[in-house]
Amino acid sequence: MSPTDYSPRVRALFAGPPCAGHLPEGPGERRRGEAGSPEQGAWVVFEARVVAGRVGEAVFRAWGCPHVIAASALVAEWLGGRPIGEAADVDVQALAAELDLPPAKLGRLLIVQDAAASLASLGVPGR
Amino acid sequence: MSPTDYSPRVRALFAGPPCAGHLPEGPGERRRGEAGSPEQGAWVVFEARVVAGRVGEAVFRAWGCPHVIAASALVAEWLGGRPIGEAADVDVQALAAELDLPPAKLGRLLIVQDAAASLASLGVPGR
Amino acid sequence: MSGPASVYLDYAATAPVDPRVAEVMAECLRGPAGNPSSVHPGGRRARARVERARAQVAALVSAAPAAIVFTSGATESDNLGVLGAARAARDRGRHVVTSRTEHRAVLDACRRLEREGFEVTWLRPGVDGRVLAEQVAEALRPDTVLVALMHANNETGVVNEIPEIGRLCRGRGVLLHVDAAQTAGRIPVDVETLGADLVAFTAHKLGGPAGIGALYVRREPRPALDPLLFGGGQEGGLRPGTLATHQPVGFGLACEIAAAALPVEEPRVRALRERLWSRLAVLDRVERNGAAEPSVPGILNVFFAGVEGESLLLELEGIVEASSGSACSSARAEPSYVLRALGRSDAAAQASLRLSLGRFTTAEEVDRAAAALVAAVRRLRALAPEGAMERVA
Amino acid sequence: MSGPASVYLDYAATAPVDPRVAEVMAECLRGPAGNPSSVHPGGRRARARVERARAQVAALVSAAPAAIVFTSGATESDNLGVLGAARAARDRGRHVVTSRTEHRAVLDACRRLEREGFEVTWLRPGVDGRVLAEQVAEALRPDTVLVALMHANNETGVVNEIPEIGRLCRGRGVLLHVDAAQTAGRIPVDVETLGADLVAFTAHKLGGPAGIGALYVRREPRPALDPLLFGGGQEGGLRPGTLATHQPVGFGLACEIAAAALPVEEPRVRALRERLWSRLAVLDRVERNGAAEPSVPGILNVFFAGVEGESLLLELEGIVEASSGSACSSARAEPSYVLRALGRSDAAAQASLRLSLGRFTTAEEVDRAAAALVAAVRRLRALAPEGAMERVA
Ligand SMILES: Cc1ncc(COP(=O)(O)O)c(C=O)c1O
Ligand SMILES: Cc1ncc(COP(=O)(O)O)c(C=O)c1O
Repeated sequence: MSPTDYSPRVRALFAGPPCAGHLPEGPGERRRGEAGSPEQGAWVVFEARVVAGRVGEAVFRAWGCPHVIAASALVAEWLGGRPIGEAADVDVQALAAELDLPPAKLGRLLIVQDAAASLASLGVPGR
Repeated sequence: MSPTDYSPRVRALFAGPPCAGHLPEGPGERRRGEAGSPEQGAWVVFEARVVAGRVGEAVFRAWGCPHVIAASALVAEWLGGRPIGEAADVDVQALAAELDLPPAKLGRLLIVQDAAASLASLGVPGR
Repeated sequence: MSGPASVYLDYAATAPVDPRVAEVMAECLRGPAGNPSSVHPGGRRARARVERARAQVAALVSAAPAAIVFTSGATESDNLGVLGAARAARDRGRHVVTSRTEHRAVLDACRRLEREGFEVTWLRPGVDGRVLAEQVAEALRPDTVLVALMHANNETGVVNEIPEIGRLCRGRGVLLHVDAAQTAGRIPVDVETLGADLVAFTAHKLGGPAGIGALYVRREPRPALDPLLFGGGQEGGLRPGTLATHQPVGFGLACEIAAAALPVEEPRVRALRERLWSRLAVLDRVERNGAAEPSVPGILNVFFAGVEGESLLLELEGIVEASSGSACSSARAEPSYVLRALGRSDAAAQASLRLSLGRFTTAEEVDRAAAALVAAVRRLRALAPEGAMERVA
Repeated sequence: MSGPASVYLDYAATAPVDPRVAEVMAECLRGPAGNPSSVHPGGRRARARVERARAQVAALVSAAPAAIVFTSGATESDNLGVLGAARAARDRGRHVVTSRTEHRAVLDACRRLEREGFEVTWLRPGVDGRVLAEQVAEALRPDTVLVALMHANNETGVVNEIPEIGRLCRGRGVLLHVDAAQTAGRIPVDVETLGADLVAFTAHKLGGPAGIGALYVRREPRPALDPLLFGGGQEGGLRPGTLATHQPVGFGLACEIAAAALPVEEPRVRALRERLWSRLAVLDRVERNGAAEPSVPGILNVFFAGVEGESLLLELEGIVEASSGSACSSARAEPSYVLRALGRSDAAAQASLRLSLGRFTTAEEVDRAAAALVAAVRRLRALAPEGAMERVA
């Protein structure tokens, strides 16, 4: 395991990630986006409640390194209030910069991006 | 140079060797015995004054390691009062034992023995 | 940082230096200069201390002091044993037997031998992590010159059947190199009982300093070794270089202390390890990697289904210091090849922790570490997508 | 023992550890365990200290920290440089140039290369002990892959024309390995000025601990090196094994202290050496072995006609600690091959002493040592057969 030094931002998000867990019951359409797998080093699920084309609330569940968890939390938070279509527009570069991401981990961020994008385009109704 | 540990006997003889130096003037026949060379690792000269077939006084001069100096001193001392013929009878084994001689140095003791023996047989008048 | 100090559970990577060892080394360093090869009194004093240390090191493994060659650590000892013995024997045969779960020092030395024209048989242990004598028996060939196997594995702590393998090798005239880095000072190690010709170990796993190790080289019959380094002729020509007095002196004292403490420490540490395991076993889907016994007392390797290794380590930061995979190879991000050889998937290998206990580990620390581990695993599992416990397995 | 302490004049063999270095090392050893390769905080702390030390070591020779590989000492650095570079280049050519007056680590590594099919040209310095650039120029061939020469000789202190030789090598695309064990910390050493691709040095000659050294490996162009040891991938794959934190930390601080002290120490030690020489020159038939300049400040090698080396050393026991020949080879009874190469007879080489001064040497000590030496030589000459002064010459 590479001796990574995590940025304070990553540490804070990892220690207390916003929007973690399951979507509570509520009105609107439930959507679910998923990407990755343990074999790929990151596996991310987003769930969102969409009301009038906008994300009312989004949550994530992730298996992966601290950067994956931090990024998933940031994306879930960012989704809140946005038009659902914008879930496809996660800015990986900005995310990487915000998290001070080691370049070797960029692939994992793409998985987070994919999971969010699938919420927009291929989003299947949540359970 | 081999890190030799010298016995107390060798140390004492080396620090204050009896019979070192030149034969003072005096009565009787002066004899000189010599053996070895710097190339051989030991070079020893004995001088003795012989009165009535016996060694009146003997001295040594030696170039060599502490064992050579110690052995030469012992032999010069031992010679005093003996029939000159016995100068050929230096007991190398006894000497080696007395000095706790490392086996590798036995050859040097033979040079000391040779120098004494030449005093007996081939002894040339001292200067 | 507030709160209690973190619990050090990485004794298999490196053990804290015993305070008495640190003290004697400091005294050595403060003392007058002395090159053990010099003739003057400073040199002689240094040499006497080094020789005393050699006797202490030898005693730990029941060897003659003259059979101990000081090296810079087990990595060098393994290289000298494996490369040295095989290269010296290359005219007799070019086949070497080892296992896939050796430390990299042996593994990479054997790979090097392959590039030099040797053929290497790579034994694979069972899921219990043991390499058995019968596997070695099957692998031996008329041109086998060397068997290189570890006494205990540094990741799982599992002990191999070395005495049986030793008898087998001796019967066939094959040299046996044993990496005892994880066993020396932790369980009884006797070079005769092992039947080994070459035994590698290191100070920093048993309370001594890093940077000094030893290779036991049997005296009769004495295996021919092609040295790795050439120079001043020190260590019987096998290992030149000015010997650092403080390093062997620290190693020697550490060996003496470890030998004296062993009868008490071995059961104590073993009991603490089982206490740790029983407290972790309250979790669903945790498994030991490798057999529980026979093993060195202080290593517990646990697989936590459903978690990710790097996150687990960060979760434990400041609370528990442990290794994911072996510390020696943790500069790489690859999953442990040892756990892979035992049949674990990449993700499962990464979701495993080596928790290693030792001399200064207490029951209170074990309980604190266990509580932190249980909480960490529960939190990460809760964060993970449903099904993670089944998919990371 | 009564009387004042003996005068230590064996700095070229090993220098006393600076008390500040001993202190920081002791503190390291007392601190919490930490394997610099581990991820947890103990490991990270250890790594940070090691990297700071690397920068300190690099600064002493004006190198980039990334160009420094830690080894177990100059013996290993020399072996890694010489064997490593030549073996890696064996498909380009198999000719190596070195001198007869190298340290055994280089000498024996080159002999090993001969056994591996290399051809070695052994340059012989003049009576002044210097290897000149023109000798190297003559020796270079189209198949030359490596020149290995020392910066200063460990017995005579004489400095070779390395910068010129470096330019020559670079012009021909030949690698240059420089053994700077005797110069690092004693005279300015700048890897760029030397024009070297590989530079070996060691902590224990400059106030650090024994058992740790460094090999500078140029970054651009980076010479290919075939490693001697295989394992955990530490030190950029060139030198595996758990790095001992206390050792590089001590080395680093020693380098920093030596670099800061150099402008004052170099002229001070040089003046003390000349004071020693002037006090010995009252004797008949004493000669310096090798040129007085250019030289490292602290080495004076003196031939005393008419005396025998072992007796001279015993005579000085407890009064002066010095070496007859180099300490590194003093485990052998052979006369110094360096002095032999400079044209001295066996006996004359043995009747020579290397008196080496350093950091803690004082004028009072120099005077005391000189008085003892003069008395010892006079007594042994008086004990010797007449003509000894002429025959041992
Ligand atoms: C089994 C085993 N062999 C060899 C080594 C290497 O030892 P060292 O760090 O002393 O080079 C280690 C630990 O690092 C080990 O656990
Ligand atoms: C010129 C030279 N090279 C190499 C060495 C070997 O250094 P180490 O003792 O660190 O192996 C020494 C001293 O011993 C030396 O003087």
